Amino acid sequence: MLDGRTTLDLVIGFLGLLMIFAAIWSVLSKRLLSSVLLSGAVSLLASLVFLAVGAPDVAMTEAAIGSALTTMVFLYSLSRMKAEQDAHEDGGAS
Amino acid sequence: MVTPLAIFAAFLATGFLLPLADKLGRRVSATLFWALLAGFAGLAAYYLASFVAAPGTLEIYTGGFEPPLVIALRLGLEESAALAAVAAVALLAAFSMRKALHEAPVSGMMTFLMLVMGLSGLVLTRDLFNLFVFLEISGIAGYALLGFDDRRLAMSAAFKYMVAGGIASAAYLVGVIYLYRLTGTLNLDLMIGSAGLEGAAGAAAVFFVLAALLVELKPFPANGWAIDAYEAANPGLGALFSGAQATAMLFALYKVFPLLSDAHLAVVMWAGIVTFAFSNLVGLRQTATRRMFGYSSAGQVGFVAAALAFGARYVEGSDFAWLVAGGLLVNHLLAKTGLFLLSAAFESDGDGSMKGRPGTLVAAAAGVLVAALVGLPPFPAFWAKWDLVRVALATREYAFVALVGAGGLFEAWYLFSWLVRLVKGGADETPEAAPVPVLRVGADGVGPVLAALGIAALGGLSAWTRGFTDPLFWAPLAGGLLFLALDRLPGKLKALLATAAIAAFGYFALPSMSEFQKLFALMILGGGALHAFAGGYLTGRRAGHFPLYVMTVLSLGYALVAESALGFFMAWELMALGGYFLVLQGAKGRSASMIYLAFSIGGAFLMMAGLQLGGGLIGGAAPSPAALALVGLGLLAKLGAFGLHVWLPGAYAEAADDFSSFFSASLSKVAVFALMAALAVFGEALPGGELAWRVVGWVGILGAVLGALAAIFQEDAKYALAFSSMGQMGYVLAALAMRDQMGWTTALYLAATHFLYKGMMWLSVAGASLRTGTRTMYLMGGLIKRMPISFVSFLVGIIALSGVPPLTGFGGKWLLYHSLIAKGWYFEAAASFLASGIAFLYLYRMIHSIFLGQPKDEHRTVKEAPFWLVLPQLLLLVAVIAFSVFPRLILDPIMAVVGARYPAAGFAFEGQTLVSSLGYWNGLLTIVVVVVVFVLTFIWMVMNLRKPRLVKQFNIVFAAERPFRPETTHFAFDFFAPYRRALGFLVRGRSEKAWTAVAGLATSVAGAIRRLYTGNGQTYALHVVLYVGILYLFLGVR
Amino acid sequence: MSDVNIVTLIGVALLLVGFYGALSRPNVIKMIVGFAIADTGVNMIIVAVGYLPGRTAPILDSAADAAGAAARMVDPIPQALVLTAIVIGLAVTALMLSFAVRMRRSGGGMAIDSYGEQKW
Amino acid sequence: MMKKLLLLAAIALLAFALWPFVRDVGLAEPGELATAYLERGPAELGTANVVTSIVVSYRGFDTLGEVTVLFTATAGVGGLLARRKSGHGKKKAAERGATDASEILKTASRLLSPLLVLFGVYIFLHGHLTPGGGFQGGVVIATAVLIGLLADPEAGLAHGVMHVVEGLSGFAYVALGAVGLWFTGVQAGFLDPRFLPLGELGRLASAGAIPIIYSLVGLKVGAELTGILDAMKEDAE
Amino acid sequence: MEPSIPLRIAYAFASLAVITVYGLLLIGSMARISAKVQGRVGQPVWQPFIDIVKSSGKRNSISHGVMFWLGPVFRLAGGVGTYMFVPAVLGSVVFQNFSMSGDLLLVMYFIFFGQLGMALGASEGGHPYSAIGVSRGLAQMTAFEVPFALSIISIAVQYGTLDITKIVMAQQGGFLNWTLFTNPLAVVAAMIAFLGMSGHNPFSVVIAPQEIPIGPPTEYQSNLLGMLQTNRAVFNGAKLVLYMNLFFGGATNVPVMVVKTFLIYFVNIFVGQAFPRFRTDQAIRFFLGVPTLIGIAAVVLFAF
Repeated sequence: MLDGRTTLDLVIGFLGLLMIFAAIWSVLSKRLLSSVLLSGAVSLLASLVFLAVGAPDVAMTEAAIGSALTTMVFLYSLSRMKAEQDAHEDGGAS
Repeated sequence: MVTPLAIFAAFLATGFLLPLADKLGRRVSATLFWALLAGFAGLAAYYLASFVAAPGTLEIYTGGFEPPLVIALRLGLEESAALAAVAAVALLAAFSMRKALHEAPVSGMMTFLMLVMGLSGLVLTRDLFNLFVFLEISGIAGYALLGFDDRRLAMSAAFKYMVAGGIASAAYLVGVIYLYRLTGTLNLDLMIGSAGLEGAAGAAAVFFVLAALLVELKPFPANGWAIDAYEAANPGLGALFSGAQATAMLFALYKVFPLLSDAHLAVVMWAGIVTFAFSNLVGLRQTATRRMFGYSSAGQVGFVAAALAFGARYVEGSDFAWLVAGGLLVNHLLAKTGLFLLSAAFESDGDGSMKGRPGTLVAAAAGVLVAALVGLPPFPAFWAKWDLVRVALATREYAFVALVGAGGLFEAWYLFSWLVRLVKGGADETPEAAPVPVLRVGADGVGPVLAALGIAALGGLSAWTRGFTDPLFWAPLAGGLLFLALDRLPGKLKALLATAAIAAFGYFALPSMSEFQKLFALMILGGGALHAFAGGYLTGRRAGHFPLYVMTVLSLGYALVAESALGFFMAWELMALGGYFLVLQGAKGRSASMIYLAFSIGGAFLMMAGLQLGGGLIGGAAPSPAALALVGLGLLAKLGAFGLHVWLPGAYAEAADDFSSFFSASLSKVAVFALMAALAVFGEALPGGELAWRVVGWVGILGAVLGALAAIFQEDAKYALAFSSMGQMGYVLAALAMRDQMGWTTALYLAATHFLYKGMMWLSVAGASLRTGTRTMYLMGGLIKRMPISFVSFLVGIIALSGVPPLTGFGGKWLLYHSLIAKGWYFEAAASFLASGIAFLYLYRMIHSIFLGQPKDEHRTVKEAPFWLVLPQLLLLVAVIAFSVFPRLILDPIMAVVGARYPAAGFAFEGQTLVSSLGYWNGLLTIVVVVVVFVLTFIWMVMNLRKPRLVKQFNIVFAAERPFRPETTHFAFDFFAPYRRALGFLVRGRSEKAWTAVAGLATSVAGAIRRLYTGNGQTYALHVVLYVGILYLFLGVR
Repeated sequence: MSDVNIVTLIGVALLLVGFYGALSRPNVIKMIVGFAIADTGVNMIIVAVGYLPGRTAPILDSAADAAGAAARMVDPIPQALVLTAIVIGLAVTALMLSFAVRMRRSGGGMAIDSYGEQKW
Repeated sequence: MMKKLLLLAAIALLAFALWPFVRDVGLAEPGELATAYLERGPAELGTANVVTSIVVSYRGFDTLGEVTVLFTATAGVGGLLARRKSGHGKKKAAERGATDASEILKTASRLLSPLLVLFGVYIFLHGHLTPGGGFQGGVVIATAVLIGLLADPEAGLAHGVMHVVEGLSGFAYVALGAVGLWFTGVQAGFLDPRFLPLGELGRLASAGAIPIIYSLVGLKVGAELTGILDAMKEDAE
Repeated sequence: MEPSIPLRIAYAFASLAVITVYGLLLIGSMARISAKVQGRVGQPVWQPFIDIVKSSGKRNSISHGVMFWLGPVFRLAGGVGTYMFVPAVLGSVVFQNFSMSGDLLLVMYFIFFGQLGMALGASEGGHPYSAIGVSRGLAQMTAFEVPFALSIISIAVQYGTLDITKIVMAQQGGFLNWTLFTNPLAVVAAMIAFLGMSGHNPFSVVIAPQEIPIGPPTEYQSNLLGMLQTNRAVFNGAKLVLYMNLFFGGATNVPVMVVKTFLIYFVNIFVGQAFPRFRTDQAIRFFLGVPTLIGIAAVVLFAF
């Protein structure tokens, strides 16, 4: 009875569970870096789900923008934040 | 007709090319920037003009196919009006921000253009997802512009703004996609009425879209982030947010209305009106100007949304939305933009510290803007509020009307306090102490002045479209403007011109007046001309006095002849506004004028509600006790009846001397006229029936007793006269409450005679205080020798007021007691005996302390009061004497007028004797007997008087030591000390304490509510989500 | 109605977790991460509307294939909309992050409540 | 504690609000608008990828708006973060003691980024045929440049070139849209691609002006995202 | 048969002469009686006549200004005027005076005319004590006005008119239907008010005759003082006649009038001897206390 429809649901369900788990972990985690990376993972899994649903365009966009670029922007801003932190410690001008 | 797509093409092309142009030089990009803005404004004006000429709508399809497939735009009359508004505000704001824009990197100008394009997109698009895209464009452009300001404040405010914007757009997306899923299309026009909207999911989908738009409109209490944004933004940007962005967002909300069910509309209505009332309430506690404007903007936008939703729920056809919501919106738009630009020009950084004070023109513009925003005539919001309240009362939305009133009152309070700070400088009570330099603002002043002119023009237009075309209606405004133009002329010349203007108005208005109106016209317009002439008594220019004075008098004149309730109410509020500014001009008029304003606006709102309940038209209203009660309350507030009199002493005393005289002698009479007219129109039944009228009677009598009692203990002459006027008006109110021929004859007679003798007394005190430079009575004294005419006029005044027989006063007392006893109000009669006895006390005290007793050294060389004051006094004196000798001169017209209303002849004339059921009085014979007896005694005295020696001042029989200082021998300070010990406890100012407690309650509640805005961005986001959730609960979707 | 849309469930769950994250953690970056997750959740909901198991992506292989295309393919419109939504989500996140950096640079701490000088 | 409670209440309320969607809106056949797109898209515009036809032509106005959003965001981010340059001196990366890129990364990036750029161009050129399009292509190019930046932080970007590319592609995009408005005989529409021959479905040179528009979008998105990354990276000490 | 104007004036003078002579005699006799009560011999009964002749005969007088002169003129005109408006004897044309020009209210309010004039004249003199005296006098006046007004209202309700002649006519026919018996409460209130009005002890703080001479008459001597003393007689006479008419059945001929007014005045003096002097605020509190309650009772009795 595993006809085409339920398998797709199963796959998506599995991916969905994974995503929700990653999201919750990202929200609850203490370290900034891990939560940023996990949100990237959520986007990646989302693009997989989009692929499963039959939306290749969206999958590509989500993968490229959602996981790659957003995470990069987050990491850059994290490093900028740390830089400000150092600037503050050694009394740098800000 | 140029396709509106040209707007987007032009904006985008310029936007994309701006960085390149900037490479060539800032001048090039700046000119491109200004050219585009001007072009856009021109185009919008062209659209508006063409659609006004040929109404209709223009559907534009992008992408080459028909709507469901592609995105459609629509351009109609409403859209072009919104576009024009956005363009106008953008131009004004850009002009104000020009320095900031030029210094910032080119991306500042780019984002400004994108914001304007985003807003015009919001107005034009008919596709919901496209609406989302433009929502994002204007949002992001707004956040970026806010961020260009280097201060930390701006950064965090922008961040909070983005957080709230993010939540709103998430909600919008969810709503739109499910709307697509349920209705099968994204195009708004095809979506309307589709079956998909009925179910729970449909209602929820519409709700999410609605919630997003509502959050963007900054509803209370979820608008903490918005207030921070307003405070942090450069005022030009603040104007852009509160003017242009609010207009586009409101228009988007209006577009979505057809999708909304009645439950949705109710949510919008209540969310909007709650925002209006509570934002303004919290505004009470604000001192930082831009934060205050933030609250005011949030409140006003909420009000427009509420009006729109109200119209959609209760009124068919779009003209209500167009007239009311449109009126309110354009009013808010221009006024708020002007105020923001003013704050930019005059305040260093919005924390209320002033860079300088505006010149007369800009100050006038500031006054116009604040008055317009508060909804005073003749500006658009006034007419819009009138229609809104009418429909609200017709549909029994009483809570709605109450919130409208409360919000308006709070807003008036803090806006006018700001205006006073702006115009009269920061120093509280002593403007002379720190003369803040008058700032020649030049370019920065242009924005507000333009906005003020625009709003005045629109106000005039909306009045014209409401059918007010007769010249008398426009006379007050024209007069005010004319004298504003003539403000440079010397004071005395303006006084003559003002007298002529008022007389001319009287000449034109008189033929169309009935007997009843003529009587009051004599008091009001006659008094107005008289006091206009007296206005010349000061030297110098008296800047700002005459325009306001002429406007107030002429608006009073129009109030007499107004046919429609709206015309009357407009004149009523105009007169209150003029009175406020005139009291403000007094030396210490600041707090007194604020209290007066609060009572006037509160009373006027009650009256508006009453007039509306009563059917609105003075002519054809059906008798309704509720209407009479409300209108009555408003009038009692203006009359200064006991309990509502707290504003009266301060307002009468602190205004300029000649206006105080007009205020007390003539202006209070219009309340009597209105009360009589209201009784004629709304019938005589009060909700409480006969008992209620008895209570009104007692309110009047109590006012008389306690007014007189308070007057005894005053050291300041003007305060004593003010309390005395309050007392006299108490008698008139009691007489009116009797509602029969005898009562109304008494009321009219008392009102007319009060006008005569109180005018004389005020002007005489004005002369005395002008010459001696002080108003405190015990510092004056012995002026009879230097100012004999003022003394005679004051003497005749007190004889007339106290009711001592030969003069008119006794007629008033006689009529009062006979009507009271005939009516069966015995204890009221006894109380008025006590009151007239007490009146005797303060009259004697005033004439003794000012004119008799010991003259002070510095007053030895004082001259008589200037001719400008003396002539009016003499005229009034002649009138009093004439009416004393021939009482019929004044009683016949009065009894004719009252006879028309109450045919039963309580009083009647037999020859010269006035007869009532209880007794008779022959005025002529009385005065003849008195004069003969007086002359005979005088002759007897002169015969026996041999060689009288005029002794010097201190040659008096004094126990042992010789007095040498006038200060120690002029007994005037705390004149009635024994009386204070006996009855002082009655006038311990309980009503003042009561009303201050009420004000204190309002400010403390405001203080408590504003704790909500903790400054933490996350909390604000939480408020937004909670607000959306709670609204959803109100919707009640299962 | 047993055919509950699994993708919508996931989307709603992500949205709620995202908002919870954004509103609970005082750290500015954590808030923005929360919003990013919420955005992904919303995108998921949008795509979920067009989800129909057993249907292929709306891309034709060749002209001949166009005949019975409508019966075999998934609804293309949500996909077109979500494309724009994702890019807008990136733009908003980028701008928020740059504001966070500038706030940090202007002396504020990492936590949102250190920027509370504007209140009442 | 109070805030926690309120937060949970808010989330619960939101869930309750979303519940009707989850409960009532199940799976359904594509609506008649969707079927219209599926049938008329390839026929009228000659595009194999129906989503692209919607994104570029049917709802082209959205995409134009969307590009503007990105453009405004870039301007915003640039304005906010780039200011630092005019602030005070830019410290050299070395002085800041940033770890130097490892050898592997350098050589791999030298190899990989041209390939990635080529792949990006391929994506937005075939937007109307295969999945993906302007946005996806632009992002790939941006990642290509990103890898280059990661490998060698010193290699400053040619800002001038970038701005010109961005400006011109945007301007060209709008120009094409305007052209669509005035030139075609049939009921013309802004951003209507049919002023070029539709060509045969499935071939590269088909679907009128859609490929050109989409590649312009690709270039612009690529340039803008690079701008954002560059601004972000700009002076990460 | 309305008498012609000159004849009416002649009658007025005659009636005035009668009341003045009677008034002076009344004051003289009262002074004598109170002296007897206090164990003194007291001044001769015609002493007031001597005082007036002496002060009018003074060779020169001093003046502080126009108003100073007009004070006594106002005062005397007030006294005479009050008398003119009260019909002294019912039915007789001579004593009808000019009461047709106004009813009871005119008389009540004309009492103030004299006081006002006197107050102005005195304060023109500049003497602080006169101002203090006026302040006390006016304060006390407002207080005793209340019971007096209440009794007037009670009568007005009882007889349904304020016309003095009608009131007197209503009390004719035996002393049983005098107001004293038909409306005793009103009479009590009025009599207490009369104490305050006449300024005898306990309400004599206004002119405080025993202590230093303060109050309005301080500055006046010579003929001005003479006029004041004349006025004292006429004014008291007028008030007595008024009280007689309102409360004690009026008079149909002069002897009845003389007897009744004498007795009324006697009651006044009799009470005056037995009390120390009230301070002003005590007087005010006193009048607004019990007398006012009595007045209210009088009105309630007839009103409902």
